[in-house]
Amino acid sequence: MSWNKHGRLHDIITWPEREEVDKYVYTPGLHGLELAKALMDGRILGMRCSDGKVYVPPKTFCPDYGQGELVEVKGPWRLQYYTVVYENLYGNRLEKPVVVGVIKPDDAVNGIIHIVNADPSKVYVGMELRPVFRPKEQRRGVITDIQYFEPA
Amino acid sequence: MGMVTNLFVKDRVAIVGAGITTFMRRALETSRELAWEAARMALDQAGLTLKDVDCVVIGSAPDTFDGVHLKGEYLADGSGAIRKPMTRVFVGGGTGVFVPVSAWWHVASGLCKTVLAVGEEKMSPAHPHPQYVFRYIWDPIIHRPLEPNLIWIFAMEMRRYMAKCGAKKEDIALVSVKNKRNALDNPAAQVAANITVDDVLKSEVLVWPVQELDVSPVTDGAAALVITSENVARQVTDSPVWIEGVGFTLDNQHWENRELAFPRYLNYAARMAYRMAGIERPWKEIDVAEPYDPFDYKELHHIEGLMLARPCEAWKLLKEGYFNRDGELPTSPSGGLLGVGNPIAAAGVMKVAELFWQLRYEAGKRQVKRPVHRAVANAWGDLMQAGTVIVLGN
Amino acid sequence: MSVTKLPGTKLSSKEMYSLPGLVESAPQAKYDFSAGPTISRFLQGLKEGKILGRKCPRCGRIYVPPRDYCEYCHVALTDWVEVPDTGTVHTAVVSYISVRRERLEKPEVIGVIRLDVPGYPPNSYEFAGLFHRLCVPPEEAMSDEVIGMKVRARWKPKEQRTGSILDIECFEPVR
Amino acid sequence: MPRRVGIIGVGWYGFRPSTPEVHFQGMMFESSHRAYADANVDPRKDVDVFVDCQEDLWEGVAITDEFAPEPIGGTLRPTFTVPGDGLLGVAHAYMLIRSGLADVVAVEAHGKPSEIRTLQDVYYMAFDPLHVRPLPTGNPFFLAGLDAQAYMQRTGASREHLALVSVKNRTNGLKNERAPYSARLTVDDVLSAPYAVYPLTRYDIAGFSDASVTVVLASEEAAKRFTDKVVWLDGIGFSTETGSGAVEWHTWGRMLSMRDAALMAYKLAGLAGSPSASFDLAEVEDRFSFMELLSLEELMLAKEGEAHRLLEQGHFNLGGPLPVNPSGGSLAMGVQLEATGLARLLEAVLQLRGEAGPHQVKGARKAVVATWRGVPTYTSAVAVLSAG
Repeated sequence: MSWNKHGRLHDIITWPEREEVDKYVYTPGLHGLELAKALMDGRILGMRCSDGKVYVPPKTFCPDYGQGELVEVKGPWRLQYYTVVYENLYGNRLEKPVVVGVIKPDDAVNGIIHIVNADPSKVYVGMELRPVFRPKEQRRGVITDIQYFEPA
Repeated sequence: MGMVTNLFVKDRVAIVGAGITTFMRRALETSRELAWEAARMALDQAGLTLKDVDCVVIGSAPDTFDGVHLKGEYLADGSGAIRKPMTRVFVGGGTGVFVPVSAWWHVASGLCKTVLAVGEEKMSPAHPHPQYVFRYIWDPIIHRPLEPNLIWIFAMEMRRYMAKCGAKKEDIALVSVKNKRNALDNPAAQVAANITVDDVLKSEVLVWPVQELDVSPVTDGAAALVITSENVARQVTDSPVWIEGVGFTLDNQHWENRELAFPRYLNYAARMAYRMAGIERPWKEIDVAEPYDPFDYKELHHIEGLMLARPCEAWKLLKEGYFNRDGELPTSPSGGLLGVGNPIAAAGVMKVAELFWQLRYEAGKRQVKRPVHRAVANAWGDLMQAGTVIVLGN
Repeated sequence: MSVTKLPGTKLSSKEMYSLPGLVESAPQAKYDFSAGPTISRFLQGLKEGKILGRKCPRCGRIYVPPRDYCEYCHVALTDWVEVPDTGTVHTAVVSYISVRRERLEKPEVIGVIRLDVPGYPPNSYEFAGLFHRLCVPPEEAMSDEVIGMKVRARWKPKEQRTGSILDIECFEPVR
Repeated sequence: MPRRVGIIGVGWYGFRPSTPEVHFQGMMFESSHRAYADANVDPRKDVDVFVDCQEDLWEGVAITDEFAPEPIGGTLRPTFTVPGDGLLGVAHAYMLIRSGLADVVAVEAHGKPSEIRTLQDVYYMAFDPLHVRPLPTGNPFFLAGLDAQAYMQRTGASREHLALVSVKNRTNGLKNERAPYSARLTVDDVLSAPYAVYPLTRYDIAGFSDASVTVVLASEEAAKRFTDKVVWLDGIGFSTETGSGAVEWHTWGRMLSMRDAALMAYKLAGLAGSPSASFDLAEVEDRFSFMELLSLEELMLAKEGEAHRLLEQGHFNLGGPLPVNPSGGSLAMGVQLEATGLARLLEAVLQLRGEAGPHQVKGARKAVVATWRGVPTYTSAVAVLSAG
């Protein structure tokens, strides 16, 4: 190397490899397990922290490091911030643009991240939204049990 | 080496609290929750809250166990890095002991007064088996085509140790017997047991000479320490445990070009730590040790690297009971990785936590018989490369 | 540690897989590594049935596997050297499990081969060598005789070589 | 008095969209070799500790620390890895030297994104596996889109302002040999491009490039032994706002980690009064155009909500009162993964030595460098430097 480099690409081998396993299995965690049960039931939970503030989704412990107390959040939900994804990281256009929002229920201090099923040209900050759950038999207690949020 | 001793350190660095989760094969908790549980316990023990913490150091081994890229960032909030300076340090399996080592300079530099030092590993997410992750520790071009299993490299080292030192499998199995027995008194333990040498020799042969009971298990868990300046330590406790020496060394990646019977990477790191601590005869001056024991022969290997026994002689002393909890120089009184479990980075932190409790005479049934003043722990990592050492005193 | 009940919630395998809210995913992590000039040439050498090493102009060490630079002198390596495909067994083990931790039907013997490369005294801490399979029966691999045994590379037939470490099938005893 | 810490050598290799001629370790050797030559040190004798900055899944290797020592001269020496941006490695070097444990520390960081075939998937692997990763969001940079929208909403900065950042930086880059993405552009070029991730077009988003950068640091006494070309590291700060598993706790449209890091660095540097008057140049985060404006506000180099006004007035141009990203920033040089912070530090060091060439800021004596680790992290680092 250094002064005796070889630049001819013919001499350089490219070696395909990977760093993959067959799959990862992620457990839902302490609050996550309760959230999972609620989602299957069509409800969304948050956590109340020692200062009385409610955060969504519940994450077992609070930003003040104390344990959070589970509470149900009911909304109404509003679009707090949003973006529209038109292409992927490689610069390929998506078939259909995706609206992604930070969606905050009035009874919490922050919002969750989720998909907004709406025409990109019609979304605006403050827009009232409602969660649309998948049919009960398709729910598995995961975040995608909420199929998306749509204009209320 | 041009290394200077810590001329500028006027304020000593202390450990004032430790916390640990249960070590288990599968945890319900997410990785960040495990970190939170251990760190909360460490803060509670120290009588401190997160508000008192200035900086956070996180240790965790490959991201491909937990299945999260940029794992330090993922563990940040659980480890207390919520609007705080945080870095993650990484020397493979050596990480656990390296976390308090680097916390030392966070404090000794004067940048941070109170540091939360957290080790976490959740190995259970990786499928088909966490061992498969280790395929990716090998050189992608000249090693991976051989489809190596992790245990190969350990077996090769163990074989070398046996060949060079004349140790037999039954001599080495005694480490596993001792550590799993010690672990019976550890509430965190995953695989504590009263077993015999025969049980080890009859367990499933994985990669000869390594059998199932020669190896520590796959584990989920976390452990944490609270590390402070002398001033803070004096305010929160009457019995701080001082960090008296730190050492670390990384050998070359080409382990296939080196003798494996003696760990020179550890020996260099140990000399660095002992020099800083002013220790000239570690075999006399160290009262209790937690040598890194992911495999039983590794404890012997590391006892020798730490100069607690002469090269090739640790196995002989072991047979005499020298390293038992009531022996001359107790090693792995916690039960070690072989007995407590091996959530990689958390396991190293656990070893330091154990010495913290030993030096405060708080280890309960695990307390070693002899009086303790100074202790040493080490961890090892990478491709037989990384040595990390910490010397503690009370 | 006065606490006897520690945090942490254990799950059995069955409990874990039946948890509501369990998320499974298999992210893709694929790479195209440049082998760089040195390993590229080493692989080309294997295809030609040669083991190539590289020499440090400062300390004279011959490195196998070759590298771009000397890790002890921190200078670029210069000359290429073809080294013998013979050596002695440094360490040997018998694997009964696969990389995926499945039981192997036929155990595999693997080891480190200390190659007959000049410049390294016998029993030196450092040496030139390769990590590879050994074509030695498992019982023999477990005996004391295997350590120090003379071995030679068994090459794949020329037309089957691809420029890979697997162009050497294994190292076999020189009898 | 705490020990003073100086930068005594810098070296780099790459800064190209792809570098097939080198193995990643070859690239590390190249940059460290140059840095040691620049610092006039022998790594095998003079360097006490080696710090390497890299991340497993950027490298395609589990425990990539294994590959750290050989190429940078750290074999059988105190060497370790900080999985994080190079500036976080520099923070460790600063602490190692201030603690007295080391006199001379080398920090290497590298990124070879061209070798990551599934870069988008690898990015997504850093996302919270429970609450964010499973959503069909299409591009991991959507998180930056959310922050950009929130920032613009809060400050009134418009798309034109973002475009102006991109134009300024890509133009600055034309004079920089490390800037493959530099170009002569107009605001109209940017505005007429389709959105990639609203409100950002492709012009607002930095590309990737391969590079390794090495920096050699030393205590004041040790520095004198090797060179008189010292740039002082007056202060360093780093901070994390929240974890990637709790992105919902992030304050959208702000980068509080950068504010916290700046406060720490300024305090160590003993900066009093208005920081904006203290610097002759700033090399700040701009992997998304809006991040430059936000960074300037978090660094307190512009009042909250006013960075875009100053930008309009040419305040941050080369030749303006506070040149920002004279290198062209990431928009011109690309994002080198964990080497991004060191790429910017390198530029600042060369500027303060008067060796920046055609894009030299005349008479530069003091500089600030700020970097963020990128999506989906909320970790930043800030360094304050002064000429020797």
